[in-house]
Amino acid sequence: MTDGARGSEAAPELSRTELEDLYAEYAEYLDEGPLERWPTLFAEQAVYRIVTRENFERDLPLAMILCEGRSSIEDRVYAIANTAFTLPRRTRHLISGIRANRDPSEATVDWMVTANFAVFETLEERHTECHATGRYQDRLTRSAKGKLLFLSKLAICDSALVPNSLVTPL
Amino acid sequence: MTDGARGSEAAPELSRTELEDLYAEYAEYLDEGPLERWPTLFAEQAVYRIVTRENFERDLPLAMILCEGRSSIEDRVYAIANTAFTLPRRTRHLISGIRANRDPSEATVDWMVTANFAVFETLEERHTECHATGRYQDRLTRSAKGKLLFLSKLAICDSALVPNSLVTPL
Amino acid sequence: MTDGARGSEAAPELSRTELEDLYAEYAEYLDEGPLERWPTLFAEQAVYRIVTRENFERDLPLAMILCEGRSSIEDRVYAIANTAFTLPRRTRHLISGIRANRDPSEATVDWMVTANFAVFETLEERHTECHATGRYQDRLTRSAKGKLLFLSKLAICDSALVPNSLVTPL
Amino acid sequence: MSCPSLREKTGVSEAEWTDVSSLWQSSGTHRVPYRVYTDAGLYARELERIFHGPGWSYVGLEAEIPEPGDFKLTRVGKISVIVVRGRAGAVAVLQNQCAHRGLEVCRHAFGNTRSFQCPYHQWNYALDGRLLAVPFAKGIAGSGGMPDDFDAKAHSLTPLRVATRNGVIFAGFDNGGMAGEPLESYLGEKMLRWFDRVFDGRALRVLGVSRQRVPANWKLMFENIKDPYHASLLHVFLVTFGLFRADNPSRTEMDETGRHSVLTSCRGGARAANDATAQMSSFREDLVLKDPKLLDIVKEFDGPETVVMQTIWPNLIVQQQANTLATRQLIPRGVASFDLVWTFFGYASDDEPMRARRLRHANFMGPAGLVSIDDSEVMDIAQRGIEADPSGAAVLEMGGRGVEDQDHIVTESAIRAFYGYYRRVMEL
Amino acid sequence: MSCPSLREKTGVSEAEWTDVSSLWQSSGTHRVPYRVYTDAGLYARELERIFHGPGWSYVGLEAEIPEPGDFKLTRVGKISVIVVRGRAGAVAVLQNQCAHRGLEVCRHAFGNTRSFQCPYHQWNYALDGRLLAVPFAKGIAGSGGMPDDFDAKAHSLTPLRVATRNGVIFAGFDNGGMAGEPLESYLGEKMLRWFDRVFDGRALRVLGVSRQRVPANWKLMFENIKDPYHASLLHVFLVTFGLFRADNPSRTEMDETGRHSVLTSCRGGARAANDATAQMSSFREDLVLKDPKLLDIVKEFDGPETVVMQTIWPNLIVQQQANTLATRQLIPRGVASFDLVWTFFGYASDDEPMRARRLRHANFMGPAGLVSIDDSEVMDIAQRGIEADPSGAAVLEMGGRGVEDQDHIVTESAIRAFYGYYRRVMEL
Amino acid sequence: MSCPSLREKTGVSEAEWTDVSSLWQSSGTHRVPYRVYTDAGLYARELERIFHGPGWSYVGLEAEIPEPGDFKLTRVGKISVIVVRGRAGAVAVLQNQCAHRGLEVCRHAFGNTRSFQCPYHQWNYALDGRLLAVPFAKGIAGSGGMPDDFDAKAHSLTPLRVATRNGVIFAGFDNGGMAGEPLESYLGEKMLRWFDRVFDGRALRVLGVSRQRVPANWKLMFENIKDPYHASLLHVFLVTFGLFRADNPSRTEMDETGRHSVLTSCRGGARAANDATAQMSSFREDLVLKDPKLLDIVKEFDGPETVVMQTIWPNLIVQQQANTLATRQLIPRGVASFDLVWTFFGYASDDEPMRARRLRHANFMGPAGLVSIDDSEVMDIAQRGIEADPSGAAVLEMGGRGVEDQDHIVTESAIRAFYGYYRRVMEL
Ligand code: FES
Ligand code: FES
Ligand code: FES
Ligand SMILES: [Fe+3]
Ligand SMILES: [Fe+3]
Ligand SMILES: [Fe+3]
Repeated sequence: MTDGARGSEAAPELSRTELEDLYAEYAEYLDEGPLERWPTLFAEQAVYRIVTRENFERDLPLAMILCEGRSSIEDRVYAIANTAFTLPRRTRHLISGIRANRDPSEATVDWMVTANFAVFETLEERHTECHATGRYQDRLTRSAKGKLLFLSKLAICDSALVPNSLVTPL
Repeated sequence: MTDGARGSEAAPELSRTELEDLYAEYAEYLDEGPLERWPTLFAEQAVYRIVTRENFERDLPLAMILCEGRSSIEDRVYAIANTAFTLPRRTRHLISGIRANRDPSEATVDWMVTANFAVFETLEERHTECHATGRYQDRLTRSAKGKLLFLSKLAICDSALVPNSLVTPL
Repeated sequence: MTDGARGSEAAPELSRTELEDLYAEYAEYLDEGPLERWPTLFAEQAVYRIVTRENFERDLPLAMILCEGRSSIEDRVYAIANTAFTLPRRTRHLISGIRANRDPSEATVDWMVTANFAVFETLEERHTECHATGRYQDRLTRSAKGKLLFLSKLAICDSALVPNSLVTPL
Repeated sequence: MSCPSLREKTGVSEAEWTDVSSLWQSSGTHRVPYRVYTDAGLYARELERIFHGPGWSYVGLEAEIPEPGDFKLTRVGKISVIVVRGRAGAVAVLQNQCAHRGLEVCRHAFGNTRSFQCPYHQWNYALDGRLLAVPFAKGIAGSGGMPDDFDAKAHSLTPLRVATRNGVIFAGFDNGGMAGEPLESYLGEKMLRWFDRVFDGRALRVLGVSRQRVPANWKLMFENIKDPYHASLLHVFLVTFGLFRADNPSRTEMDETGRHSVLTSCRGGARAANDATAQMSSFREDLVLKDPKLLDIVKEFDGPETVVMQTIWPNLIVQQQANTLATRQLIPRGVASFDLVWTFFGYASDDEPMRARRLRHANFMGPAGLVSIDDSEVMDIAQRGIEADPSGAAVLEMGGRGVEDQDHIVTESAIRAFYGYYRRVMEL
Repeated sequence: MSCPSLREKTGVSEAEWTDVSSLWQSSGTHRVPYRVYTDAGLYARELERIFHGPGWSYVGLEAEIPEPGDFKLTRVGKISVIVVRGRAGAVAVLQNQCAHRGLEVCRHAFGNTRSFQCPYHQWNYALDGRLLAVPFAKGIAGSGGMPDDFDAKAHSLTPLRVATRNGVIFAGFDNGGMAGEPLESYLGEKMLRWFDRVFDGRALRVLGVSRQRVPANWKLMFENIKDPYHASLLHVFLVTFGLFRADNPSRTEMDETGRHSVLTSCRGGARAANDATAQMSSFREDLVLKDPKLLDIVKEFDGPETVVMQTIWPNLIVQQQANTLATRQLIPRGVASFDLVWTFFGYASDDEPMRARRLRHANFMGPAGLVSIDDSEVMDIAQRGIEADPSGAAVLEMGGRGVEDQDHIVTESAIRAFYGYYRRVMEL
Repeated sequence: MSCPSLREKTGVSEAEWTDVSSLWQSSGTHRVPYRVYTDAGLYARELERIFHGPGWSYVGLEAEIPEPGDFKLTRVGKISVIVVRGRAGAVAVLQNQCAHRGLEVCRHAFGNTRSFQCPYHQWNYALDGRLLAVPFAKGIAGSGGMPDDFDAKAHSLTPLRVATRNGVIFAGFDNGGMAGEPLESYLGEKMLRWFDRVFDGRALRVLGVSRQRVPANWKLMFENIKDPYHASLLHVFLVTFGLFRADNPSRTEMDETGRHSVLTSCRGGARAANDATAQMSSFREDLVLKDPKLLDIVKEFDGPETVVMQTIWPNLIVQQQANTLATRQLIPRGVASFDLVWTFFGYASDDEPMRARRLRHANFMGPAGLVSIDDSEVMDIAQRGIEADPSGAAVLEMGGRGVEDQDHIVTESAIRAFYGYYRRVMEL
C-alpha cells in the first residue's frame, strides 16, 4: 500500500499529509490570522495572482491582485491591515480536490497542483455568503531547508462580478 | 504508520491519494472541462444517476439523470454540448468526507465510497450561488489495466427543488 | 515516501485516512443519520461546544450548545429527535483543511486538530442555503480499544447571526 | 431598513403598477404587452381571479395518496393546501392554515396521518378538516378555557371543493358560495377526449416527482407548451431524432373558451432531411446516439399521435412524449418566478421493461431533461429580456391573428386563444 | 432591471397595502387580522409610531460597557445607534449616522474608543456625539474649508434620550421635543416589581450574546412570550421535566395600558402524570436525562416563582427560567423578519458553580435552545401560513375575550391586552 | 406568497415614495435629501430621464471589438444592449431584446458572430439589427406562417444612436425622435480637453475587465469621484505615498451645465510631513514598501497633472492615476445597488515595461484595489447609514455653497454642481 502523489516513483518526497497541510495552513492564515504568516508560505520569487475566469479565457492579463515576489505579497498584507479602510469581515476558505503532478518541465523538485476553492464571507449584521468560487493553479517547490512553498499561485474566480470588495486574498 | 483505507488488510491496494485524485479529476472534468473526459472515469457498464432525497426516501425510482452504461453517459455529454440550449454557466464542485469501504458483497476488488458534495453555479451578470448539495454513494472498481473507475455513481440531492435547470452533472 | 501527520516521529500512529475518516463519519452521522451514532465518536468525558466568533473573541463563555460529557451529547441527540419541535430539514457538512498536530501538553496519545467547515441547510420548498461556516478546534484521543475519538470539539461560527434556528449540530 | 445582505440590496422590486385600462393597446391578442409579465399589480389580480378564483386547479394524482390517511402538500396559487385521503377513501383538499393562529399545520411534502395536529397549541383536525380537539378547551381546574359559545364547527381547516376524474384530482376555492362549474364541463368535450386518452381509468403508478423553480412569469410556461412553432426549432434533440418535427402531421386544438388546448404530433418514420429540415438549423443529420435504448419507443395509445401535450387552465400540463408520461403543475411564486412540479407516472399494469423505458425516457424531461432544459433556459432569458424593457409587446402573428384550431405547427394560435380568455377574466 | 440572481426573482414583495379604516372588522382583540403580519404599510407605521416613537426601547446592559469609552452597536427600530459610556461614566445613546453625509460612523459590534471618527472625511465626534473636528475646516493655505457660518454644534451625532434602571439601559427618540414619559411610570408599578426582581441592583456579569434572524413578523415573538397556553403544549422538554406545566400555579399580569406583561409559574415537585397531563400529548413520563446536571436548578429569588417571563413594549423580553437569565431584544428587519438578540447574564457575585450552571441552563434558550427552538420554528410556519392567505384573522378566545390578569395558563389574555394597546397606538 | 428562502423574507423593500414637490427643502445643493438614495419612485424617474433619456451613455471602447462581427454586452441604464462592429467596420448598438417575444438574443459578454439568432424560434438579425429571417415565415406546405402584411423591417433589434470619439463608444435612446445633442457639444469644450488627453487618437489595448456590484445608490459613486476632499483623508495609501495629497496642486473643473467634471492633481516630490499632513491622521511617515516597483511611475502625459479623474454624466468615469488607465462604467441595479465595470487599458504602442507597469499599477484600482477598496467599503456604509434613517440630508458645504471651479481640494463644489444639474433634469 502506498500514499504517493501521482507518479509516485518520480516524486516520492511529497506526502499526502504534507500537501494537505500546506493548503490547510494557507486557509488558516487567511481565515484565522495572523495574516502576516500568509506570505511565509510563498517562495521569495513567488508570483501571486487573482484573475477572473472572464479575463483568463479571453487571454487578458489583468489581475485583481498581482504580487510579483514575496516582498510584494508582504506589502499587500501590510496594506490590508494598515492602510486600507475595510469593514469588519471574516472569510472561510474551503478547498477540495487538491491534486499534485510532478512538473514535467522542470528538473528541480517542483509540482503542479490544482484544487477547487469556495470562499465564504461574513459581515456584521449579515448572514454568511458565498463570496467566490474558483480554481487554483499552483506550482510548489521546496526551500533549501525542505519546506514546501508556493512558487506561484493563480486563483481563477468563476464569477466576473465581485460582491462589492475583494479584501482578503482568495 | 499506515495510510490504508478502512480495513486496510482487505484492500491494501487503494491509496489515499489515488482515491482523492479520482474525485479531484471527476470535479475537474465537470468544472474545467473538457467534459468529454468525464465519461472516461466510468466503467463501461457503469450506472450514473442523480436523484432527489425526496424520491430516494420515498423509494421512487425516478432520476433526473439516468445513464445506463458509459455509452449513455457519453450521449449525455454530447447532448449537453451539442443539442441542448443552455445559458453560459460555470460550476464548481467541492467534495469532502470521501470514505472508502471494501465492498463486502463482492469477491472482486471493489469499494463502496461515500462523500458529501456542494456544487456552486455562476451565471452571467449574477453572483455565484450554491446550486446543490448532497451525497455520493458510489462503487469503484479497477479496469483491467488497473485504472480506478466508477462502477456506479449515485448523487442524492438534498433539495427537491432545482434552481431552474440542472445542466452540468453533479 | 511517508504519510505522517505533522511531526510524524512523535505521533506515528495517526494515518491520514484514519483522520479523514473520523471527520467523514462525523459529517455522515449528522447529515445522513442515524443521529444516534454521532455521540459514539466522542470520548466519555468529551466536551462539545458551539460558540460564535463574536463571543469567542470577546472571551465570553456562552455557548449555543454546551455538552459536558458523552451523556450530555446523547441527551442533546435525544431531545432533537424526540422533544424538540423542528421543521423538516437536511444539513450537509463540508469539512476541509483538516490538520493534526501532536498535543505538546499531553503525555498521552492526543492530537490537536483544526479544520474549516461549511454547513448547508435545506428546508421544504426552499433552496439549499449556507447555514454556517467556521472553524473546528478539536482534541482527539484513542479509546482503550484504539478507536479515534473526540476528546473535545469546539465549533466556532463565523457569523454571530443564526438563520432562525440551529437544530442540527455543526 | 439596513439590508442584511449584499445580495438583497440589489433585489429592489420595481413594482411598476400599470394603468390597466390602457394596458392593451390593440384589440385581439396578436400583441401581448410585456407588462403582463412584470407588473406586481396584475400579478395580484391574477392570483385573485385566476388561481384563487372559480376554476379548477390540478392538485395531484390519486395514486400519490392511495391509502386512507395518505396526504401530500401542494399549493393552489399561493395558498398551501393538503390533499388527503379520508378514512372512507374520499379525497379532501384542505387549506393548510390553522384556524387558531394561522400556522401551517402540515409541514411534510408527503405522509400518512390519522389527523392533523398543529404544533403550536395542538388543535387537532380530522382528515376532512373538522376541528376535533382544542386542548384545555374546558380550562384546568375550572379556570380558563374557551368561551361557552365557541363553536368548533366554525373553526375547521377550510375545505376546498374537489373533483376527480380517472385518478386526477382538481380543487378550487368557493367564491361567494358558488360551487364552481362541474369539472367535465370546465374541461369541455374536446379536451376530455385527450385527457381521457392518458387518464383512461387504469390505475396509475407514480414514478417520482421533480421540482424546479423557474425565474420567469408563469404564463411563459403555458405559452411554451402552446407553441408548436418553437418545438421544431429550439429542441435540436427532438428534431434530430424525429420526436417532433415541423413536417410531422400535427394539430393544435382549443376548447371553446380558448383557455385549454392540446398540441398533438405524429412521428414519421424516416429521419431524412427534406424541405422543412432545410429551414431548420436545428436539424443535425449526422447525430447518432451511442446508446440507442433511449429511442426505443413503444406505441401504447390508439391513434397516430406520438406526442400529446395538453394545457389545462390555470395550472396543469399533461405530457405524453415517447413513453414518458407526466403531469406538470405550475405554482406561481411571485410575478417573476414559478415552481414547476413534475409527477412522472406509468400504469400499475406496466411490465418491468415498460417501467424501465418510462424511467429512461424521463431523461427527456424535468429540470435536467434533454428536451425540457431548453425551455427552462429560454424562459429565464425571456423574463430577463422583458424586464430590461417592459415597454414593448410580444408579436404573436405566426399562423395569422386568429384563435382557431390548426392542423400544422407553424402557428401561435393557441397562445392567442389563451390570452383571449385571459383578457376576459382579467378585464384587460 | 435584470435580476442578478435566480433567488431574488422569487422575492417579489407583494406589498398589500390595506385600507386601515376597515382592517379590524370587530371591536376588541379576540380577532387579529392577519394583515398586521404582512402589510408593508402597517409596518412602516409601526416603525414610526412604535419603534421610533415616544416610548422607551431597550438598548443594552450597563455591564456590556463597563469602562469609559466602551461602546456597543444596536438598533432602535431600524435606526442604528451607538450605546457608549462617556469619560465621566454616563451612558449616551447616539444615532450612528455621520452628520456630514450619513455614513455609519461606527462599524464594530463592541469596542472601546476615545472618539468616533467617520472614515470618509474623518469628521470626529466626542463620546456624547458633539462634533469635535472637521479636517481642513479652515481650508489649506487660505483656500477652501467650511463656510464661516458653519456651526459645528448643529452637526453632532443625534443623541437619544436615555434612562437606566439597575443596570439596564433604555433609549428613545425625541418626538417633537417631547422628552418622553419617565421610565418608571412608563414601566408602571406592577411591572417594576418583576423587573426589579432580576435587576435588583446587584452588578451583572455578561456571559455572552446570541443572535438569530427569525423569518416572521416581530409581533409573533411577543405573542409567543405572552402566551402561557402554548408553553404547556409545544414545549415537550419543559413539560416533561416539570419546568413549566399547565397544572403548575401560574399568573399572567399586565400593566394598566396592556402593553407590558409578565408571565410567572411555580414549578411543582412531582413529575407525575395527572388530569392535566392527560390532556397534554406533550407529556412523556418515560423521559429521563442521561446527564441530570442540566436539571440541577438552584432557587435564587424570593417567592415561589420558578419561571418569570416579562415583556416590555416594544422590544424587550426579560427571561428567568431555571438559572438562566437573559434579556431578549427585538430588532425589526422588515415586515416578515426580526432579529432576536439574547444577552445572557448572571451576577458579578455568582460563584463558579452558579456561573457554570447558568451556562449549562443556557442550553434551554437561544438559537439552539432545547426549549426556545420550538418557538423559532413555530414562528417560521406561523408567518408562512399567514402569508399564504392573509385574508383571515387569528382567533384569540382562550380564557375569554377580556384583557384582565389571570391566575392560570389557559388564557390568551395578555395577547389581547397587547393588541388593545396596539390598536390605540396605531389608530386601527 | 410563501417566501422560498429565509433570506428573502428579510428583503422586504420599503419603497418610501416621496412627495417630490417637497423633497428638496432648500434652494441650492448644499443639502442633499437622503431620500434621493433610497426612494424607489425617484429611482424609476432617474432611469427614465437620466439613463434612458436624451444624453449619451458610455458603452465601451472600440478596442474591445476590433474585428467585424466582434460584440460585447452591456447595459444602458437597465436596458441590455449589444455593442457590435458591423461588416463594414461601423459600430452599432442594439437593444438586446428579440422583436418576437422579448428574449435576450445575445447571452455572451463578448464574442464574434455573423448574425444574432434568437434561440427560441431562430429569428435572425443582422449586425445592424435588421430582421433577416423568420423560420417558416411562409409556412410549411402552404399552411401557417406569418401574415402577408408582416413587415420584417418593423421588427428589428432596436438600434440606439451611436457616437464615438477617439475609440470611445457612446450610445443613447431616441426619445421622441430627437437625435440627441452631438457628442462633442454634450461633453463641452472644457471636458473635451481632458477627455482627449487620454483618448488622444492612439490605438488602445485592453488589459482586462473587472466588475463589482456595489450595494449603494449609483450617485454615491459619482459623488466619490467628484470629491477631492475625501481622497486626502480616506486613502491612506495614496496620501502616504504622495500619489494624492491635500497639499498637492489640484483643480476641480465643471462643464457649464455642472453634469460633468474633472479632478486633477499634481504629485509633488517630497513625502515630508508638513502643515497639511499634520491635519491628516491618514499620513504615515514611516510606511515603506518592501517592493518599491509598485511606485515606479513614469510620466507619460503633457502638463504637470499626475492624476486626472473625469466624470461624464451619467455613467462614465475616466481614470488616470500613476500609469493605470481605465474607464469605469456605472450600471444601476436598483435604488441601492450598481455595477461598476472597470476596463483597464493601455496603448497599442506601449512597450513591455509599460504594459507590465500598467498591470502592476492596476493593484491600486478595481474590486481589490489598494486605493479603490476604501471607496467601495465606504459606499456600503454610506448606503446603510442613510437607509437606517433617510429623513435627513447630506451637508455639502466644504468650499462654500457654490458650484464654481476650484483650484484646491478642500471643496465639494463638483458634487454641488452635479446635483444642480440633477435637480433640473429630475424637476426636483
Ligand atoms: S396556532 Fe394552531 S393550535 Fe394554536
Ligand atoms: S461622511 Fe462622515 S466625514 Fe464625510
Ligand atoms: S422569441 Fe425570439 S425568435 Fe421567438
Ligand atoms: Fe419546449
Ligand atoms: Fe415558547
Ligand atoms: Fe476615493
